[in-house]
Amino acid sequence: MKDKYIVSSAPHVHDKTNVSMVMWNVVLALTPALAFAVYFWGIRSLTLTLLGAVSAVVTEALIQKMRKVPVTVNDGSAFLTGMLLSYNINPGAPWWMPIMGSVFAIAVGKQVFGGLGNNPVNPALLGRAFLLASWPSLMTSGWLKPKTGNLSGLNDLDAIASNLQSLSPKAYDLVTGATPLKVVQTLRDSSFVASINADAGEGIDLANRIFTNITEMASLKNLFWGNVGGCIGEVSAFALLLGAAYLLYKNIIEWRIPLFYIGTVFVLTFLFGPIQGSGYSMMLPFFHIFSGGLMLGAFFMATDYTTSPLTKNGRIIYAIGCGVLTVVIRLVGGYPEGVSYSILFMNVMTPLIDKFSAPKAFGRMK
Amino acid sequence: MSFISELTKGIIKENPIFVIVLGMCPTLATSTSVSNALGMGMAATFVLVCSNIFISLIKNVTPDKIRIPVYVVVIAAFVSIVDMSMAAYLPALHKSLGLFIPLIVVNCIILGRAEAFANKNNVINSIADGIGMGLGFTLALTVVATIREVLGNGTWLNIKVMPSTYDPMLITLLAPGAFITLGFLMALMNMIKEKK
Amino acid sequence: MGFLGQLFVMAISAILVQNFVLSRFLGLCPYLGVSKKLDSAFGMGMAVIFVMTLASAFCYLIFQYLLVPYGLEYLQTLAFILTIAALVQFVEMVIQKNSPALYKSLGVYLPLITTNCAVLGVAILNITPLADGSRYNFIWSVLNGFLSGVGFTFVLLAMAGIRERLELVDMPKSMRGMPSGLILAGIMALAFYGFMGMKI
Amino acid sequence: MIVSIIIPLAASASSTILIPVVILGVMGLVFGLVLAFAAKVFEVKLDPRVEQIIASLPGANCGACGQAGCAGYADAIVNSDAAINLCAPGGPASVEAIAKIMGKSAVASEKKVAVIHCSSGGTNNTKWKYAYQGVESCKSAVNIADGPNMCHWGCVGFNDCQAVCVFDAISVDEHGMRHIDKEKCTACGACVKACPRKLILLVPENRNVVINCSSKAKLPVAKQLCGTELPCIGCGLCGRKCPVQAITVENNLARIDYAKCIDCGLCFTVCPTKAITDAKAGMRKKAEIVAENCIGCTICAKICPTKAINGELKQVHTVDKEACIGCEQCVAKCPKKAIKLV
Amino acid sequence: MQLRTFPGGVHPHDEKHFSASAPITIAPLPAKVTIHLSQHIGAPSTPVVKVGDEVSKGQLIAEASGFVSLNQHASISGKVTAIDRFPHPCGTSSLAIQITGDGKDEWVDLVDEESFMELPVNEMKERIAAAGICGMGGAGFPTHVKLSPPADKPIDTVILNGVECEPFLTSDYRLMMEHAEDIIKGLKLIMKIVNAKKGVIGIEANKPDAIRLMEKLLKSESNLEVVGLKLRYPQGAEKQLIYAATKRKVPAGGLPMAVGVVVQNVGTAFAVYEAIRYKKPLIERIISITGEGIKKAQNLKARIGTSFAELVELCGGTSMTVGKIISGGPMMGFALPGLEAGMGKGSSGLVLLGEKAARSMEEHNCLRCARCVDVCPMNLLPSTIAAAVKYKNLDMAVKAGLNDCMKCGSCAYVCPAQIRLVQWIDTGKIRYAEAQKEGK
Repeated sequence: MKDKYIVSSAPHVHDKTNVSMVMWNVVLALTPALAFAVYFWGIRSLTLTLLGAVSAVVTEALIQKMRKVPVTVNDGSAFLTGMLLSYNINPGAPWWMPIMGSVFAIAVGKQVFGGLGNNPVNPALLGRAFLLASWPSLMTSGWLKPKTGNLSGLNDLDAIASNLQSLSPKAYDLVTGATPLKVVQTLRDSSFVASINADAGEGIDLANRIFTNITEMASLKNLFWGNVGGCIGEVSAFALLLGAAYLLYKNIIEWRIPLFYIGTVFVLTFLFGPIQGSGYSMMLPFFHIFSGGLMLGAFFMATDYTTSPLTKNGRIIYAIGCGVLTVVIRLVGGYPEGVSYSILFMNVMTPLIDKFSAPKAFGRMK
Repeated sequence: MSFISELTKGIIKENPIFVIVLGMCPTLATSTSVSNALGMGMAATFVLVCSNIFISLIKNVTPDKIRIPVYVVVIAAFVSIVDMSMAAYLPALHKSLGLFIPLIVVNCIILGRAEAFANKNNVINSIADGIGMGLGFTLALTVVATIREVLGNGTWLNIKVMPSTYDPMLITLLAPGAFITLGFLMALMNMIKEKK
Repeated sequence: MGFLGQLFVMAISAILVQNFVLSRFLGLCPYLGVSKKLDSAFGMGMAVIFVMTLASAFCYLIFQYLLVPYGLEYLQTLAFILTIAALVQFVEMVIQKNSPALYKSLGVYLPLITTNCAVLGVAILNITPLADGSRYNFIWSVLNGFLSGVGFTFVLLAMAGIRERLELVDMPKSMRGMPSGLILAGIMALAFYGFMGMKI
Repeated sequence: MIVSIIIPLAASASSTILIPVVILGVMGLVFGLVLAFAAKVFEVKLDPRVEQIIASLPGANCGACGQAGCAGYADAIVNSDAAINLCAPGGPASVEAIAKIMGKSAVASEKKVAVIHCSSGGTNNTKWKYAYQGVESCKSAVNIADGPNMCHWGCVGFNDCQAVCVFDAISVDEHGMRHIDKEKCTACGACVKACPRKLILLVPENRNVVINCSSKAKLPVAKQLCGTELPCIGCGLCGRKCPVQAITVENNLARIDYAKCIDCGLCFTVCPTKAITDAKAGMRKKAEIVAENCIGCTICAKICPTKAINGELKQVHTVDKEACIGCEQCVAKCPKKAIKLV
Repeated sequence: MQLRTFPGGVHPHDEKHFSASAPITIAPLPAKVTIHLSQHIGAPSTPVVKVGDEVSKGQLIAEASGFVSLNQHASISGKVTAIDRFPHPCGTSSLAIQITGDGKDEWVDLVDEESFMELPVNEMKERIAAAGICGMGGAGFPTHVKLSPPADKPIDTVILNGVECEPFLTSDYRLMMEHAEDIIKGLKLIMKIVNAKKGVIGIEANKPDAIRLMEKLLKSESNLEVVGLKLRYPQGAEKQLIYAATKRKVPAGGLPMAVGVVVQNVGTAFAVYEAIRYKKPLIERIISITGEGIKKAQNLKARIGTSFAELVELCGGTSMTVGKIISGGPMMGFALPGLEAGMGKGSSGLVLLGEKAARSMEEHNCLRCARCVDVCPMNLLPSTIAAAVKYKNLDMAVKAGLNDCMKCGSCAYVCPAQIRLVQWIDTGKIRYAEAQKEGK
């Protein structure tokens, strides 16, 4: 058919973006976070990330071979999934964690439904939820200390700690051995406050001191740069914002979801974030948006094309939903961090949101 | 059809869970351990056989209009018997199966067999059908439970089978694990069917 | 905590934390069977809410005023299933006669509910002693039935939404239908785990 | 009210067995009465077929069919064309029963099968007009510049027909040609509708002669367009030769009226472009009269399309072997079974 | 100047540089023309000549077969040599009248009415209908029909479409640059016919000299205005142009007259002017022969029915291996199987793409990235429609907007998975029409 002209349906010109370009650009945008992770925790974080990414690719290739469909691992989506999954893992986790997570994410989260574009929920988040449900203790303990700081990101930890060790060993363990969100969650727990000291007033007072300390400017700086304990890819808000800026510039992600997500968290934590005895503080919402996986979730996971709503209004509803759930889980839930579960939950709701936010055709009255 | 073929069809060919896809609730809820699965399977088998016998006996005297309510009452009676005797003799099992013993009443398998088989066949064949279906149910339940118990607890019928370094995958004991395990087993059945 | 507070807790628990389908494994047959289309899922869900509320009320009354006085608690299963079956059939006939439109959107799902273990389940759960040994009273039983039905409908709708979307993709052949439905249920159960351990 | 009846009863008979029996009995009675009363008051007439199907379904109301219970499924079968094989608990038995109920309304007719009326459409027997890039579906392809193949009456080869066939009756071979399995075909007509070029027609089963072309092009053009160069050019030879006038030519295209066709294959022998195929070509036997059985009724002579049978009334007939075309019309008509094929 | 626009849309490379600076060149007489009986929306015309008849230039050779139909005229003088199926400029083949020229190029009759502005409206309409003018932007709706709105739909604004948002094409641009005054006269005539108070010429910002020229000419006219529009495709689509220029929303399924607007292409306005003043039938038009595959891109004034092959030769032939020939613009035009077809009244351009540019990539799974939703100027869900059509769920496709789609191609242009959304939607429309027919 060499001598024949090509005939196809209009349009005959095409934008240059394609799937693999999108995926690899997201991978590129995620690398600054990895660089920070390597700086804080050493080469181990790189190894875990690569283990996750490579096993995701291998799993996808194997399943596609088995299903006798074209192997499409070049498009980068499996690599991205594996990478995002590893980003959600504690850098001190055993080496098989990212592998198990990636295999589950790709096999159950994606290939069961026929591969790219068909998955009902974000596979990386599903992988993380799977790991958390399967090995809860391994996933939530054994955090690595950043090279230049401490786990909770408290600015003057030494000053507070020396005081605490004698006062309440439980509180001491907390500020030296937990991630910032865990600290805040524990401080919100009245039973913990009561246990600090028989004298409840003193407990509240102490809790308040730690609370204000962890949400003050100097500690926030640690959070912003990532100088705290946490999962591989989520700690450095700065690095993630850098990548997000690139994606926004490249028009790969849209501003609605991150803005409304982070905005909702900001407003709600300002209103409901303070603990008993602490007043409203402009610092507290910043603490919440820089800590945990919010930046990673809002820019890189909630914006996942496949699992977010199609319409602009739908995306706003979706993002607000994510924000509300994140705050609910952080403030009253059983987990210190709610980003991944809230996005997962809203992923499940996406088809319904799509259904009820279907756009009105231009010029159509209702 | 002969007694034997009525007996065996429920085990593989018309397996109530994998092929006919009925009775999902107890399958998922009671397959956390093999012992639970066996207990549930036996209880359901008992009810199935008894109700099959009874219904095939009374099929000619039941008016068509009220046959379903009658069947439900018959089944409920047998379920109550199982419930009470289990509470008396196997209190531990009764406790862990909990709500799902009385819920055998609404297990689609039992009513379905009553309608589809016992209502149209004689007592002997109905017994065979009941035993076969019951065994098929028990078998399928045990398969699911085996996977879940081994992966989620490292044991089989409370005997340790996995090496001590094995970190049990807790999720298989939880609700999501139950759904996903059964989902994959069904997909496997589909694949085998397709190959044929 | 006031009435509204308690109600809120019960709602959150019934819908999100202790969802009938995803964490109690009740009502799976209709959940997997009638979730292929959003419209029918909606009809089914409404019917379930309706019947679960009514069944909670009737079964509670039967239990409290008929079985308990004579010490016949052991007859609960029999009495409840009889009540539910009769109730559903009665409601179905009434709707079919009086409102064909409602029957088309809701009534046709009613017979399916007789054998829905969620209905019998909620009736039994309502009369089962709670952790502190007390039992729900009539009002709370009815509310529990209603909210559990809402929880069922909620996940049924979400499930139907996803499955309607999956109608428009190439799923592996062996995964179509029940297997993907079950795995989806698993994924949803996992997504609902975020609400575990919630302290309100 | 119930209570007021039971209390005295319970008081009089303190037996532990009696109370539960009475309570359940009364419950059953009350419910039964209410329902019986309701059934009368709220009675709604249903399509009798719906009721029949409900009766033949297991009544488990499991929902496995995707419908709202057994009644919903029965309604869907009758009123919205639901497939009849969705009831898992009922199994094959209920499928059969439903098929019977639904079949009552269908008119019994001769079994037909789908036949593709084009000899082209494969990977190496189609002439292409351009290099098509786009959706691989015939329906989509034919809308772009009259379709990618030269002959715009012919098969495009994207197998829309295969995709719609739920009975797996259409298979595609290594050359990209479609074959219809007559055993599996149920003449549901889905492929007929799916083919945008209207190449598929339903033909009575066991017919061997088919005009394997749908081109309406004139003579020189038709051959240039056709990938196999076996087009019907509408010359009309077949129509003139047909002993029963079953072939008509319209718009340069011959079509067989299968109601008249006797499957003799004569048209096949005269077609200059080999556009007519005959699966039985060369395999037809000739008629021969068994003299001892022949009573000379002349029925066969009258029916013979080629006048190959001669014979006076009440005399043994003879067959002119040269003229006999093996159409077997006489065999079927002979009252004495005096004609056999050799 | 403030630029206006509409919601949605894409921004393809405009690629006008090939032919934008080439002045309109009059193409030499073709030896043969094929004039199609169906160059417009509506019933095909009925031939009034026979094979063998001698015809003069401008002579009526096929007449309108109803109200929504069109007259066709001989574009050269010569002899009718065939009435048969010939390749159509949209890629299919259909009935056409072939005329072999005698080289004389004799007009049948032509007038020059100085006071053409004062003619009665009915006379004007008749002249337009007689001249066989249809929309020259591509869709080809008969102009006399468009200019006869029912009495209950008063028209207050006439919009001239000088947007030319399709990449590559420059024929309207050149026409505006070289015949601006005549176009304005045409606009005034149209306004008179529909009794509109206001006239607007919409031009996209990538033609600043055209905007300036028009502004200069319209300075003294208080009721005429030039609207500069942001560069965005499909600005030239009627409903989008109306929204951009007047902020009025044409109801779905409705016509521009529902909001008191009539839209005409600048080429149509020019043809209207010539038809009313000179009684000149539509027998020639400007066509851009452009694209990377052509040696010397040009804007030719050529006779209707001239074969594309001849036009390509006039432009020096091809410069590289051509992969795709597009009749019309690359966003909504038709790919042709060859150059045999003759140009029609709606042929605004012929674009030749090289082999590399012509090849399109394989379809992938839909990512649900919603780019198509974001760009859809009609506010639909293209990916959902396409998937619904693919999986034979016509109801869902209709709900997602199947029938509101105008096939502008913006969605398929941006789709990173290269899904042929327009073709799927097109297939859906055909299926829908079939289903409607069956239902009746």
